[in-house]
Amino acid sequence: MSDTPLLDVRAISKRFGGITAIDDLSISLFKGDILGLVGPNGAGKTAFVNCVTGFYTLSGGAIHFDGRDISALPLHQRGRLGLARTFQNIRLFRRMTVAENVACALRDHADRPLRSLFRFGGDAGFVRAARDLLERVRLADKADQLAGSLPYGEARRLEIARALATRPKLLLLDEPTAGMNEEETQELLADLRRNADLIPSMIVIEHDIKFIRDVSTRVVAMDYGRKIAEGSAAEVFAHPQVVEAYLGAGDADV
Amino acid sequence: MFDRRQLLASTAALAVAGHAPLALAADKPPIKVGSILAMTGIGAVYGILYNAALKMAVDDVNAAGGVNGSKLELLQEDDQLQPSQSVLCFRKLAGMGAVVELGPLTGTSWETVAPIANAMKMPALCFTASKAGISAPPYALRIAPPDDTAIPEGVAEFMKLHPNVKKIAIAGDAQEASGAAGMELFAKMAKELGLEVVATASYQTRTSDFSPDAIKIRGANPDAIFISSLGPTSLPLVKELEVQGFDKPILLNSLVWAGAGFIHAVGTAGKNVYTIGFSTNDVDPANPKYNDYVKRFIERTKTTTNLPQPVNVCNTTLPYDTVFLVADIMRKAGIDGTTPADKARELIRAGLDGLKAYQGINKITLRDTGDGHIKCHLLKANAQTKQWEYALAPDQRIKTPAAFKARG
Amino acid sequence: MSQDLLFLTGVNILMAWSVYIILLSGSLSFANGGFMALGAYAAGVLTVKWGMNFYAALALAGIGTGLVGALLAYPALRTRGVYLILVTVGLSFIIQTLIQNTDYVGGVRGMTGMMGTTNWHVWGLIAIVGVGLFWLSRSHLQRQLDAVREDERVAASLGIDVVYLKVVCFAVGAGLAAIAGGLYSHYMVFINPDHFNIFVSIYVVLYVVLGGVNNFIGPVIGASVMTLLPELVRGLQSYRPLIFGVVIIVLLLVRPNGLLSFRLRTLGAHKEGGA
Amino acid sequence: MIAEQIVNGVVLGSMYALVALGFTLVFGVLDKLNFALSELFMLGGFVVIASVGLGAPLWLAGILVLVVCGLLGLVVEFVSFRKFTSADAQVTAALSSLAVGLIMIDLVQKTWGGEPVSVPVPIEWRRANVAFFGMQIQVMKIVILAVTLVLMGVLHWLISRTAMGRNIRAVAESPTFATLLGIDVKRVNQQTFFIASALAGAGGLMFSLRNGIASSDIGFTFGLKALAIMAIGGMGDLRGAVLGGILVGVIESLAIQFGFGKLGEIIVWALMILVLLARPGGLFGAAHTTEQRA
Amino acid sequence: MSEPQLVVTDLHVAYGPIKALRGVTLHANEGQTVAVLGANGSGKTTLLRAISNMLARSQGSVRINGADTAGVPAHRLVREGLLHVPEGRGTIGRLSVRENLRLAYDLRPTRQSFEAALELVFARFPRMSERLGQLAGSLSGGEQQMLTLARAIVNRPRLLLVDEPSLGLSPVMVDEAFAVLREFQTSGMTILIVEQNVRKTLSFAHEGYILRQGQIVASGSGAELLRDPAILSHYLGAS
Repeated sequence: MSDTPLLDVRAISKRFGGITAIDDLSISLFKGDILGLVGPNGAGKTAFVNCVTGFYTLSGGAIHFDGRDISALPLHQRGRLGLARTFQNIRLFRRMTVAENVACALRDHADRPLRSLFRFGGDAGFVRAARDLLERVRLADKADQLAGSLPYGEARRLEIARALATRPKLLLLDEPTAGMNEEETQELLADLRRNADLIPSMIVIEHDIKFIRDVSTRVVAMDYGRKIAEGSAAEVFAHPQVVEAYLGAGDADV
Repeated sequence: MFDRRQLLASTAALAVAGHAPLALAADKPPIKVGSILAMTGIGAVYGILYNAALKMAVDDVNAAGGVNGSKLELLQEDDQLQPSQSVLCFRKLAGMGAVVELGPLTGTSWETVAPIANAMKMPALCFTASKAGISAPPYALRIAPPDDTAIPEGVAEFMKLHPNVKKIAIAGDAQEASGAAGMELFAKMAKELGLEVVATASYQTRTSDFSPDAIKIRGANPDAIFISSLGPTSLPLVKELEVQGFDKPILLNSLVWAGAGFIHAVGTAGKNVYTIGFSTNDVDPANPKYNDYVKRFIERTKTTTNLPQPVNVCNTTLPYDTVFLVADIMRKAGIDGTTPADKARELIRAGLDGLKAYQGINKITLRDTGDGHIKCHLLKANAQTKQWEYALAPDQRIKTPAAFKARG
Repeated sequence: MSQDLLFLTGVNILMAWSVYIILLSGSLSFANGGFMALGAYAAGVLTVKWGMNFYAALALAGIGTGLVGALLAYPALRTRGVYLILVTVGLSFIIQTLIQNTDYVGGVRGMTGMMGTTNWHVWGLIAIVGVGLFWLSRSHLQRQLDAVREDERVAASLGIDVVYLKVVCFAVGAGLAAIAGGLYSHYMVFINPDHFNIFVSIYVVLYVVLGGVNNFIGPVIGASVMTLLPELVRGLQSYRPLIFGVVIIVLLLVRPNGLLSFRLRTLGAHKEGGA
Repeated sequence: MIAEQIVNGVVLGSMYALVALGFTLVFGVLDKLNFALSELFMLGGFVVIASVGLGAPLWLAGILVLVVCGLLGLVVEFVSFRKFTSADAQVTAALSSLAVGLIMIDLVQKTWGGEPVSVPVPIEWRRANVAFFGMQIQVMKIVILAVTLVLMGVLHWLISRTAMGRNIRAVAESPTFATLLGIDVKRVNQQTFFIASALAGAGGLMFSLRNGIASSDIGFTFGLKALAIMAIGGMGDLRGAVLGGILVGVIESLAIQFGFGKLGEIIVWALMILVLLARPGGLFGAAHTTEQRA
Repeated sequence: MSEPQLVVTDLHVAYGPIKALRGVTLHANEGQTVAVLGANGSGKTTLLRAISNMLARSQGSVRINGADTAGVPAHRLVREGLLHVPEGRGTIGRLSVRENLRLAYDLRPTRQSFEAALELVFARFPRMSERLGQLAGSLSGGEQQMLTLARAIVNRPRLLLVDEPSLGLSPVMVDEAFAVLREFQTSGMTILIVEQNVRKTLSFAHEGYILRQGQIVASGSGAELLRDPAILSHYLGAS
């Protein structure tokens, strides 16, 4: 593990009008880390992902990635630097096919899109690369279907495959198992493990505590846009503030 | 009807192919004359008006036995006042075998069609547009007098009637070709006559509020205003000037005289309004042909059109004359319905080439620019009768035409 | 069909494609009538006043207007949706008014003297652009453009330079509209600013929407149908505008996604996708 | 002179504002452009002509304008907007309403011809002038301004004080939430279209009284200008539509006074583009950012 | 015994090809509080939206007070005594607090005046009286949640559908929200609640259903479910 973190989020904040979504939050992550991000709904987890990937502009603080200050970089440059994500409410290109969803994220000619017009060898390379990725997430047989027709679990896997097509250095998953049952969650976990070679580092937002325990090397808990606990999964989930924030102080004695 | 015409057409084809002419003279196929007018959209009021005149002329020619035994057949195309459509219509008419094209309405369309007429070697005769210098002989001639003679002639009579005018304002549609051209001519005239132009107001065809222009003009306190824009655009300005209490004479170029609408809609604002033209609905004791035309035309449009009555005869005599002019040429050249279109067109072109003047209802002199000349006069709006009338008594009118080069 | 109708249909197809190309990146342009005017005048000036070769003039007009389009696109594309529509409508008006006030090209009086286009030029160009669009439709670039159109922000997060693609599309669309304009002016011989009023821009968008925005054939169908329709009902004379309006409304109601609504796939089976 | 131009600009602007208010109401509620409003503005004058022609007194004709244009607005809603509800149907609905407008123009031209038609207002009414601080101002202008202000006041009252207005504002913000509060969104849409169309008709009424004519081709450019004004003021913002209209009216009047009349359309469109570049949400609208959607 | 107030039978809802609800059957007796628990994406919100007719069902039936609601416009259901408080609160931000309450009052004006209804709200939420003229959008998240519940006080629905009332609230506010719901409960209102806060919800619900992938996988009384560690771990992963 090197000394400089891969992702270094320094005291960022994000406000919308009067509402503070993220408040003086610092998180760092090293290459190889898999960071679990937990917290109740509205804690600012998704806002954090949006800030890192460039969907939100920061209200304060700075974000460094791979040794570079990316705070002011536009979305696509962050994507090219190696940040990829999935969305809480899956955002696929619904009217494109499954294979196209993956293929459009593949890199071509060092990101000069017009150059691809002058490639006369056909799409064989893309077809192969896309198929390979789809096989990795068990979707190869659905390659020619419209992405919009996939059921929830498969759509989720396609979104992950699409993110992986960009060859990310850091993958951010926003509630990947939301809406999945036990088996599907386990399968997704297996998918992620199987493709570990393509996922050098990862941040996972999750409600499923078991999943977080299984997957993460480190856990950060958030509430009200702030970090309330950090450490191993066991440490964080034992933290009284986390228990309180997560389960609520029950009226009944349990 | 359709079948009969087809039969006639095939007969003609046989004749051309060298077989013995089978058809009797009375059964000769018709001569096709094309016309391009706006029959739908904003220009329809003009199109309907001129179309009525064209039809009346064709009916009259046919009633008198047609041309060399053939009747005239009017092929009517609608260009909706769009120049690109005019071109389409023009070529379409050529394809349909028209030997000559009459129209279109506006300078913009005429300017578009004229070069094409030459390129396609198809004679075209325009009888309305007022913008000078856009005809293109030998194939594209304009019978109507353009502004470069009409405006000097009108202004001269205007100055005779209002000798005390020293300061004028010029207003006009800067967005429309004939409007802008008229403004330039007005400015040129002012310079020649030593009039001071105290204000110039340029507006657009679809200007919605003429108040600022009227305020500006009123504020400059001119003795008279010269306005150059189409009827629908001039009208609100004239009305606005009235509303603002501006009580000085207003001279509009011939754009408002042509057409059916302005004189009917101007109302009391017409009190000070003048325009330039060469005919009114009034009888002309010197010209019985004209009187007959006016009576018949008004009668005819009452039943066949929904134009505001009594219809403004204005320059509808020109399309009428144009048909007769063409019929004359064809008659002399021996054209009938069996003459191949190409040949007929060349013959008509030759006839037009030799044409120096034509005496129909109007006395038309051809100019070397390919435009016509008819002596124009100052006309005054009569708000009560909703008709134009001559501003000066017959003996007061200026007889000498503005300077122009006649065909030599 | 007459020569002219064939020609105008061809020009309208090129114009529809010029809108389609801009639409590829998800922006709708009501400025293409303006770009057409720029091209028509630029090509006219080059051939008539500067004596340039027709093809060179056409190319130069296209490239020049494309550059103007790119320059305008940067600020214009900061706005979106209805705002972008209004900005491009504004551009159309501004271009028209500027030409009206430019005496060098005759102002409102118009310009004349352009000659020498034939249907071969137009339909040849349609063939070339059509092949290009077909080629594009199977390319990686098309895939990325589709992604941009589906979800701009997600596409950007995948590393696709959305702004660049949008500007390029805008420039290419403007350039194609200019070339169509150049062809038009050299066919009509005479042009004036009124030939390129806002209705041109609106109708061209209408062609694309009626034909279908998801594939490059839709605009061809839309432009052809809407150019030929008024001719087909010419016999009905004064009811043409009414019929035209009713047909638009009915088509939009019956086929809101256009006459041809399928999308061509860039990968795998090239068959019809969902509407 | 300049003061007079400014006063005139305010009057002109108030007519722009009436149409812009119609646009902004519809846009606020449906997020769509209703191009047919331009032609309902145009129709305003013709409704006066028709109803006076049928023997109605002028005051009744004025009320008829509001009713007829409002009812036609319901037709437009049914034909061009009812079916196109999704967000990406924006262009479809706009083009459809444009086609409805084309049909309206054609029907007017079939009935009254393409040239302007006189509106039967006693000329004395139109010609009455008052001197005011050295300015000459037509009484009609004052009347128009007064009527416009009253209409705007009524609109303001309707929108901000009545149950209907509350419903309209609720639907404008979120049709879903509004439905959950028991609001009949379809009915609110109809109410909005009725009001917007009546306002556009009222604008046309004022316009025809002011100019003494009604013209079939006046609507489109006037309407487009009103659209630009809506964008200048901020889409969906009533205050923006009024102030934007007056701003543009005054600027146009002054531009003509100072000899920039040739620029015509450029003025309003260039102003709109500049405003949108500086403030993408318009002068009074909230800045629309893409962030909220992410 | 008459039919329960709300009867959902074999309800199916699909978004295009995606089946969000696959045969949900549940019922709520008058005056009962029924909780629907489930992970994100399990179909809870869809269920509420289908019951209030915001979404078209592809199969199955929903009966309220014995009448099938098929084809009844959503706004009319609301007028007939159903109030659906959506996730994210559903206040109209550009309306003032007073107007938001007025909307609710206009739905079902009671004998008492609007002012009297407001008094009831103030009695529960004294802060609301200070905020009355403010735009709802300018309220803090907690205050907006208060406003949502205040609307139910004014509106007095017979059937209340609540989607995640504790979402984004501080623990104090969550307590407050549940206290209000408990009041509704005692006043005899039928409540269908969707929540993440399992313990709190189950401790006050009469009945609970666990939803997973659009299907009911378990049900029982609130207390039963709460006592069943298997359910809790199943739901929360591990705890």
